[in-house]
Amino acid sequence: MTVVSATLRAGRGGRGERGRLGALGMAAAGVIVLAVVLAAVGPILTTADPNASDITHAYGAPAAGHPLGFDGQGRDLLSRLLTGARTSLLGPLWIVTLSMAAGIAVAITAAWVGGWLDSVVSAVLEVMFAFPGVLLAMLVAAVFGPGLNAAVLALAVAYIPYIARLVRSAALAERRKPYIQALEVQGASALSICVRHLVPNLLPIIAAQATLFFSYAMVDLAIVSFFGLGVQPPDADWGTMVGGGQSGVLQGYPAESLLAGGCIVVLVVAFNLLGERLSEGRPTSRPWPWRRTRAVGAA
Amino acid sequence: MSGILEISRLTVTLPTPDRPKPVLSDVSLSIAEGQAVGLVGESGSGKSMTARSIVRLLPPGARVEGAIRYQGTDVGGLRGAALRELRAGVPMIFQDPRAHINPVRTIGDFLTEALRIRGRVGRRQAEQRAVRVLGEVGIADGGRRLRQYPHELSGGLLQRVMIAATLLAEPKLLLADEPTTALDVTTQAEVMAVLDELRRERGLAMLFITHDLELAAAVCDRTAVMYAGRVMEVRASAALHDDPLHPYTAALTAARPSLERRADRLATIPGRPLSAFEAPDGCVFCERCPHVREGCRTRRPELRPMSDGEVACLRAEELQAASHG
Amino acid sequence: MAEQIKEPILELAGLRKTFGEAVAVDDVSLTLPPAGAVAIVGESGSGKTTVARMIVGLERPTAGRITACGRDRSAPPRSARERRRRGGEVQIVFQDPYSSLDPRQSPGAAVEEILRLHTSLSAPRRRERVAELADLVGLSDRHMAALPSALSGGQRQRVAIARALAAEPRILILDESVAALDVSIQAQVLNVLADVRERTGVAYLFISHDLAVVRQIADDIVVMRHGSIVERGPAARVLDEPGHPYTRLLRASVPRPGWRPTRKEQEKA
Amino acid sequence: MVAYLIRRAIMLVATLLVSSFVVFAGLWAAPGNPLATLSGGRSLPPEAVAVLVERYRLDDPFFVQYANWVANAVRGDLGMSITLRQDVSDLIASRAGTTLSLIVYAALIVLVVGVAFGLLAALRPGFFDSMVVVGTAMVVAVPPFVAAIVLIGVFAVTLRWLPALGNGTGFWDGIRHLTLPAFALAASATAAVARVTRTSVREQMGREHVQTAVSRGIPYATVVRRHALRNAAVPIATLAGMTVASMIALSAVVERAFGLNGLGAYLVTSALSKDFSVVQGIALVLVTAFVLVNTLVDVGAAMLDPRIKLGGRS
Repeated sequence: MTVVSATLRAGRGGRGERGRLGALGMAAAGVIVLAVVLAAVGPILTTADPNASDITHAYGAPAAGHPLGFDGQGRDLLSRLLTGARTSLLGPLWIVTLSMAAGIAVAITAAWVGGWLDSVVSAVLEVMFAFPGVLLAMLVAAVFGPGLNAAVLALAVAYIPYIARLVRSAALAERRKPYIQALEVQGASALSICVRHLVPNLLPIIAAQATLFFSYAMVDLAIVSFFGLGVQPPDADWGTMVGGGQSGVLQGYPAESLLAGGCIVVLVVAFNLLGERLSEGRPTSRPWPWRRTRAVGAA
Repeated sequence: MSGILEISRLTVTLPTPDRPKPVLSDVSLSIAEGQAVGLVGESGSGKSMTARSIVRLLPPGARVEGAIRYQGTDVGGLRGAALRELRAGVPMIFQDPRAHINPVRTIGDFLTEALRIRGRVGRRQAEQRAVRVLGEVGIADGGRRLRQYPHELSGGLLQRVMIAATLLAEPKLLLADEPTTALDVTTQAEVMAVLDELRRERGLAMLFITHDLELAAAVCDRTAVMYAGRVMEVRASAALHDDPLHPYTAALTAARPSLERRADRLATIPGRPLSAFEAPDGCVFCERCPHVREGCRTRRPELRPMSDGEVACLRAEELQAASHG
Repeated sequence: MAEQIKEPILELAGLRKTFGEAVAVDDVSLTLPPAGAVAIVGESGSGKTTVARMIVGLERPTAGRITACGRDRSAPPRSARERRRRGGEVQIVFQDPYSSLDPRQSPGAAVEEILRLHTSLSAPRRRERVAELADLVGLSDRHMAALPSALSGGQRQRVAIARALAAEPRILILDESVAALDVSIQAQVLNVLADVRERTGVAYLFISHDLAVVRQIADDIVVMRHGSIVERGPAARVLDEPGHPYTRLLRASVPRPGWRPTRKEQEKA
Repeated sequence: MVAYLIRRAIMLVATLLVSSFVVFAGLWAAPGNPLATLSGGRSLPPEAVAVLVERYRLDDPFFVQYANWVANAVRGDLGMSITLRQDVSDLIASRAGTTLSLIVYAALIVLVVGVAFGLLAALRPGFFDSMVVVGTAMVVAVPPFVAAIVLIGVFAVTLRWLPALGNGTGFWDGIRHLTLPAFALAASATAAVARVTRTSVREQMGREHVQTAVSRGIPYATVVRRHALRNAAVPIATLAGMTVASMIALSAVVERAFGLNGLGAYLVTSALSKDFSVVQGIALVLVTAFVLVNTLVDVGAAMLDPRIKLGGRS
């Protein structure tokens, strides 16, 4: 949740003309918050057990207590969607957090130290580009066996080069700017310059990329589950539900696949819109409360 | 005496999210046949916008009032082919040649494009003309240069290519928007010499935009000084430095450090240069003017003739008499 | 001035810098007396900025020695303490006002951060020092608390100067610091620099291509071309009776009343 | 230009070597010994074990095994499938055709439809432009497997226009069977290409050199064609190439959804059935194809940009 709330806070931080999200951005943020709340609270609300199958209700239409009806094995679709939401949001969150943390650290170090380290890092990244996320996830699943954790780790590793390349070029451009070089001449330590000045000025780009990569991660993770290599049955996950519901589609009962697929599409659109808005916004900055005699909050 | 270009009471307002922002107000200027007029001002003075208004290279949604007549016809009404005809005949030289020439096409393509595209000349003949004009602007072996790309030429050379491109259009009026600001001072002198000589040879009229008062005075017959989207003064260039009519012109020349001697402290102008939409009521310069009076804050002075030029200042005669007295 | 030491406060001896085979700086030597003002004049590609960047350690010299305040600084600093100490000797103000300040930090916080780095003043004393520095460069409390995006180019350069002075350097390098400013603003900043020099005794190394500005601020001039020094001497002498042909060309290329651009004859094809 | 090509070639070989090493190392990273992994946990009769040990030289040191494996791979021998007792290379060869034609079909859709919509949107501001912006914002978010389900539900089940399963027989029937899968694979990619085409053309239109062309009286359409499109070609080609490359991995999704007998689907089934040598073989082929396409895209883009071709600093 930290990434989601962080992106929201960064977005909301913009007042007036600074980093204003605009109607679309706020709507997208609203959808995301709603999904997060439902995922967190949902499973407690619904009484039905998402994994309790009852063949008599196979493909059953919506009934009392089951507003969305049943899937092929007579399981309540609403509760499966809600519990599925949890893995479909937590999974990408882990992927983005891990890949962003590694990507940013590598990128900032390479951009700051430069020289041989920068060329070594660039060469390693170039090689890592050879492995698309889904392919790496399949390879890992074949080696360590299917499972959500293996897929999350594989996708996180696969995203590192994309994030590192982008943050590195932004960091290189920022590093050449006079305000950073002046601090170097002042004798401030590399760490303090990076933490207090370089990274904060990269926040808009980082927030935007975190949001965009969240939607990529959601799709890739759903694909891995769709293959049956991610979340294992009977547990619910939007990817497996789209896959699982395919036989239903052929028999004219598309509910399970369409509902799960719909949830994915809506959230991906929301994250894409929010990501684009964040990358357009100017850096939201905080003035120094000089007039109020509180301790000087420059940090 | 209808000149080649007549701008009268030109007012341009740009649309912005919160409220429309005026950038030019009541600008009047005329350029006679074969005459070079300088347009000098600091940031936000509107000098570049004035030049761009002539060929309507304005940001989308800009509202234009007043009239601009080129060779007698009002450019405001021109559309489509007629507007393109105007632009072909009044080419523009820009400040940063490297940004203004397509980096992925050859120099030859840049030079001959207008000739070939506007259907008047074949490729072979266009290239021959291009090589000839390159020679005139001081670029030897034009044949090889035509096949080169912009990133292989220096800033100075690129600016000469830009000048060659404008001369190929055989224009009557040339617009130069700070053509040498991005160049070193020695390169600037060479490029200005080329532009000045070829302009006089061809009897071209020119509107020369710059922030450098002395440079404008050196290459232009008359010079107009702009501030906050208005024309403060128009004079024969020779008289501008020693006998300015408007307090702003005088303050500008005084603020500029001199090459001959060192002053203990420079005569500064308080505050900072304003744009038209930030300008106060009355005279736009009143907040920074050393000779401000009550009247200056309420009445906005119009550009009116005085000695051999025009000036927009209520106290111009009084100050002139005082300085000569 | 605390002590009247005679030997120069900054000395470059045989400074050289090459990028691959290109020689950017070739055997540059010069001295800057305490509270002095030396200008390095040259066009783009002359190597003047590279010299400045080597003095403050942003570029590593290929050869030659740099001594500031009596201490050698030819090689990059080893420890953070050494780096901080050098920050207290030489400071720099760059050209572009729009990226000389951290857009997310107010001028007050920027100057205060340097004071925390270089002095052991308490928080209230630091705030007083920030106010003193603001007055020194002609900025109000309102400017110091605003966001850099609300300040004009001239105001931002003054903040950059105040921030540099916060480290109480003996030498302030001004790398084309007024080149990007309008004439009226440039004059204000040049006056501020003159006041600062009088009141604090800081020495200036002024990097510029503008001869008129150089005359206004510098006592001595060094003219550089293609990486080496072609002429040096007192400002008045170098500008009024230039010895080297390049300096004469530079001088003759500056537009001034009565000046006319003339083409070099052999150039016309 | 030659220097640039040599550098790219070296980079390509290095990337292939390292990625093949990663694919091979997977064998060792698995829990238990390589033999167990290769056998997928099944208990094998002694002669099958002997064949495996001999084929993979399991007794040799690690790097010798890798060298042998790569040497065989280069010669086209990718080991043997445990479950089907056939050479992996034959299994791959028989399925590669399906995957290749699927990707080519989808790539055509992406390049033709995506670029066309992007250009029209960039050059026709107003209603059409906003339609494309909204439309692509939706479609770009529809991943291939969701698109597959929707297309099957609508065109195969309800309208019965196109088949939903299998490869079909013969050329034209094959095309009919590939249509829905190709559109499912191409949907989101087409939208992405359309969006980038639109933004990069718009961005070029704002550049100073386009302003120069306009200021010289050159007709708008010519300015767009000779300057905006020409310059936007590099970013568009780069992204279109990367999008097609990404479809190599995504083809598995569509093949599985439509029951096509392609490399991707077979990779998934082998991963599920722990037939490791097949997984290794297909992974190597797909990674190699992915890297090759990306390199071709980079070189192609460099061709379009003279600053790189003549070795000038770009």
